Amino acid sequence: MKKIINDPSTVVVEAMRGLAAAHGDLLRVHEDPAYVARVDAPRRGKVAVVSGGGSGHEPLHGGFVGLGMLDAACPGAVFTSPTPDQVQAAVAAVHGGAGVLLLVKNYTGDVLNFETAAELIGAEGIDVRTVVIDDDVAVKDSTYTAGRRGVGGTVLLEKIVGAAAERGDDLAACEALARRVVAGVRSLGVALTACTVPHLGEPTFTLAEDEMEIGIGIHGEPGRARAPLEPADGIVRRLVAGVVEDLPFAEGDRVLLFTNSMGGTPLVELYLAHGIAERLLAERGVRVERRLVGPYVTSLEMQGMSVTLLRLDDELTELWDAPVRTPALRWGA
Amino acid sequence: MKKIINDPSTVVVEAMRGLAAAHGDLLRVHEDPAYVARVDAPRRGKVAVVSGGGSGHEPLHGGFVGLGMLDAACPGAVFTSPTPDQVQAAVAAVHGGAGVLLLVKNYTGDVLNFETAAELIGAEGIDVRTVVIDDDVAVKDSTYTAGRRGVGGTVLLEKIVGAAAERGDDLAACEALARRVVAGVRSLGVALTACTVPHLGEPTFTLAEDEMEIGIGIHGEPGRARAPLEPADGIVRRLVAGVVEDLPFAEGDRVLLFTNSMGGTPLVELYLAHGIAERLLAERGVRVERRLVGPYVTSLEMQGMSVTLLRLDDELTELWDAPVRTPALRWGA
Amino acid sequence: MSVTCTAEDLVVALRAVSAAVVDHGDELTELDRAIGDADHGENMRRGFLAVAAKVDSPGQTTPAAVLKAVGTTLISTVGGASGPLYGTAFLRAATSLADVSEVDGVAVAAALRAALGGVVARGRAEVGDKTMVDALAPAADAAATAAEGGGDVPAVLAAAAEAAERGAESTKPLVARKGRASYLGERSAGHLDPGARSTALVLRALATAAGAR
Amino acid sequence: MSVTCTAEDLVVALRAVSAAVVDHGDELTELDRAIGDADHGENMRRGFLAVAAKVDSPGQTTPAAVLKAVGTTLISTVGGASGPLYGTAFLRAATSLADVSEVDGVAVAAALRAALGGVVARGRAEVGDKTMVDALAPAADAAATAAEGGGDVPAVLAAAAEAAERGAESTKPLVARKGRASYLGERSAGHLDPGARSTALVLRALATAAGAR
Ligand SMILES: Nc1ncnc2c1ncn2[C@@H]1O[C@H](COP(=O)(O)OP(=O)(O)O)[C@@H](O)[C@H]1O
Ligand SMILES: Nc1ncnc2c1ncn2[C@@H]1O[C@H](COP(=O)(O)OP(=O)(O)O)[C@@H](O)[C@H]1O
Ligand SMILES: [Mg+2]
Ligand SMILES: [Mg+2]
Ligand SMILES: [Mg+2]
Ligand SMILES: [Mg+2]
Repeated sequence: MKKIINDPSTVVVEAMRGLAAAHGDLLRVHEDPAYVARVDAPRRGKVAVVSGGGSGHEPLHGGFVGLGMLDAACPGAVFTSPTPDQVQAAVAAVHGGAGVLLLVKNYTGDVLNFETAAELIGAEGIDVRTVVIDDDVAVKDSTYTAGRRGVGGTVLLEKIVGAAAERGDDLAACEALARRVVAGVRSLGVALTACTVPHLGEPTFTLAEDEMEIGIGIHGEPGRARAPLEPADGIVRRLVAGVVEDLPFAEGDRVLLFTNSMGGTPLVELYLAHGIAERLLAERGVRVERRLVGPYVTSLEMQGMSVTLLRLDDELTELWDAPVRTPALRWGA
Repeated sequence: MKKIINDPSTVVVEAMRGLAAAHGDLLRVHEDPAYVARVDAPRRGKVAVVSGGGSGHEPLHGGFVGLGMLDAACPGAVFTSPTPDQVQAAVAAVHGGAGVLLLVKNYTGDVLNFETAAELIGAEGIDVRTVVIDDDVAVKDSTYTAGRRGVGGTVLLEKIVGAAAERGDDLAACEALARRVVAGVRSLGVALTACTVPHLGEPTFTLAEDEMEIGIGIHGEPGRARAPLEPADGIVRRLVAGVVEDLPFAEGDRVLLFTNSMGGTPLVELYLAHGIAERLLAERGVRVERRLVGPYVTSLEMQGMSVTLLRLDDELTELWDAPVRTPALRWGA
Repeated sequence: MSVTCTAEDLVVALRAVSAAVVDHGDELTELDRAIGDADHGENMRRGFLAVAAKVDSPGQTTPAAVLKAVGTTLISTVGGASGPLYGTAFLRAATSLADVSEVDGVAVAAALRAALGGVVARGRAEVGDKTMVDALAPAADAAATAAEGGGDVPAVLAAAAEAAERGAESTKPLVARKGRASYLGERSAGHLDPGARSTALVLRALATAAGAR
Repeated sequence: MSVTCTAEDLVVALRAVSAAVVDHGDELTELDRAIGDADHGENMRRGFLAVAAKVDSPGQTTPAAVLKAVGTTLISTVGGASGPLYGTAFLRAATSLADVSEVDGVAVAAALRAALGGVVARGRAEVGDKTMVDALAPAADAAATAAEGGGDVPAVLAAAAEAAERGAESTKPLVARKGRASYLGERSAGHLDPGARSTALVLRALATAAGAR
């Protein structure tokens, strides 16, 4: 294992210190329990938007704390959901009297820990709602399984709901909006290489030199199928087809296209892939009106990418365009 | 080799198409000869700031085209400097009558190609100046060698000079400023793994599982020393010491600290390293007043990082803070 | 521990559980690596080291109080799917013991039943879904049978541990329907479920500690 | 080609050079990988494929015009250190030939001397710095000697090629002082310089083409 770390068990807290040092104008961090909070929170009368999840997916979630996005983020151990007391402490630090919206990626651990947290927070008399995102089309959805995973769409959800909370939408409106985003967003990813969790010290799975894993999860969970590595055209075609045909996105739909790197894929490849995705969507008559390209929901050093599509309407577009000022996403402010 | 590409020989142009698709509001691209230009260039009366270099270091340079930074960037083949006619065409597309400043990283190829370009541009009657950046302390500087390489400091140079040009500084002022930045910026990098150039298809060098290369160049050129892999504290201590002691940066100096990922190092490790760098600089009494953390000058998927320090004064700080709106760097606009 | 079990006995036993979890951490992580995300051993290790530290600080005078401290500690340190599930299991077990100062075989069986109830309430898994329920459910059944037959604490725990071990083994051919392993579909078959394995480990360590007294 | 050389002869020879560069691309890249950035073969391949395409389109009627087209094509397609250096070499060679329609051994030797002058003017390398100069300088010297002795074009080019090959070999033990390899310091010793090797290749292909007529 080759990593710039001191000790697997202190990676998260040390990274939080670096985050705080780098972005003291935007956020502050609390170490035990661990959370990242907007520097100017609590904001009276504003719905507090809080998320979190295992570490190793940076900039998700701590990199999205700030104006117009998250009020707080709770980082768990690497690839391990945070504990309820982290969420409870984060909410205590940022809630401004207008209620709390928890945005949770659909993994058993995340759901259970946030559920427990919500019970504890609710017991304190705070109005708390939870919206679970499950945008990964790779997983068969069924009541007999853990359901679809939350992946790339999470960034779009956090941005849009964060903008709504910032402009003063109340808790019910923020919750309804979040459900609307979840209903209209779909993702599919591919891995070319595995990643290495610090405490394990070796890759969580292996892919042969000529293989890729379509439908990879962001913790290196396997996906739909292992297939021979293809040229970019073929890879992106599979991702776009999987996403478009799931919702489905139809000709004339206005969308946001998010081309995400899993971390280890260089930007030159990612832009190349983005160009292909734009072309394929144009061929299908899907109208790309907004885009995001970069490593925003990663799996440590994993090489790979994902494609996320979100159906846009005027309101979602306006909220996407609204000012945001966080370590990883910043415009208009 | 595992890459999301179609054909090694079309990587750069395909990536440019993706860049244009993603950021049509900021820039436009021209394919043959290849350059990326600010969408609203030429701007009458504004000094045109133009840079370029081999591809594979993204977001450098194309990701820094836009308001308050570069007017144009010329991407060469992967790790190969661009040709003079690219620079000439880019300048023709963006110069606004107030002269052109070429910002060139100090590599023989870049220097020679930009030199040739400058001759051609000058012959057209355009006032053109060239500033070469050579901030890499890993290389012994001597008139008998190719001299120090241009690495991480390039981003700071492009941002600060771009801001000066944007506010209307004339060519002489921009050139003088650029020389001041070059005089006050130093960098040192480390690689944990090698990167793979598409047309080669295998890593350009090999590092054992317990080795790192201190003083790595951004094309995977070897550096000062190959050493056993150390914990993050030791790695960052070497980088900070190398940079601080070179200029040297002294107690009380105000600096910008730029903690850069070579591409394959996850953000969680990079922030961890950044936190250590901040601590070490505080111990030395060096005052970090601005910071940049992220993968901005990369070497494809190479795992590793670099530390860059720039000595700040009020003017440089103001220019750093000035609005910038590019694909990779954006604030205040 | 003897035929019954005091708070003090339980603390001793929990130290043994903690040691067992630490010892088997790599094994659990390896199992989770095959069909999950390779953190179960690390999660359990972190949680049960915190448990050992917690029960070392005096103050819990009833078995229920000890179990409650274990549950809250696990919930606040483990994370992941296993944190709330193990935490709830211990909290429910605590509740079922009320405030008696010594528990017998029947109470242990009831506590295991309550623990199972908590896990199912939170995780909604059934036997056969390839989760810790596949170890805990047969353990609760075996404990009940042993307690009905007059078994004391060591006997009840021994029966539970053995059933849990068999239950854990039984997960090998199963296709996971809950938790992270379910993403694998058919590919999850052929591997033990890490949570079922850790459940068996915990019960075995408790049984051994009880039998050793 | 014969004892002298026309524009047409030169075009034929340049096709052979292009083929040789393409053939040896991997070898050049491998050399550059050891002490550089693994692109010299690719750079040369890209450049000389463009050269082959360029000289295929008619229009250059003098050897100088052909060489000028080669130089500008290399400059606009190669990039890297080698692009401007090779480009300048061909441009200077073109200038030295003026507008004669046929060149002899003396003119070839003068063109090589001019080419060397261009490379040194641009790159400021001396013999012994482990660059293409280590091949081109002895080639120019050998060509001059051969031409003074009355050698025709094939003879002059053969002498130049042989000297360039020896010059390229001579770079192996050297420590690089120019170009990317200089970053390696002592570690650059023990490897051939890729640009010196490609210079020898180009001259050998020219000599072979000249001798074949
Ligand atoms: N819904 C569920 N019900 C019961 N047990 C579950 C459920 N989901 C997961 N588990 C158990 O949790 C174990 C995984 O725990 P762990 O690896 O610590 O958490 P995570 O899956 O979040 O990484 C599984 O092996 C399984 O036994
Ligand atoms: N200053 C110089 N003078 C002469 N030749 C040089 C100089 N610098 C580099 N070269 C030649 O260029 C070759 C490398 O070319 P190439 O790999 O195509 O470009 P780059 O080094 O930019 O990647 C070296 O092997 C060397 O022969
Ligand atoms: Mg986990
Ligand atoms: Mg090169
Ligand atoms: Mg797990
Ligand atoms: Mg090279």
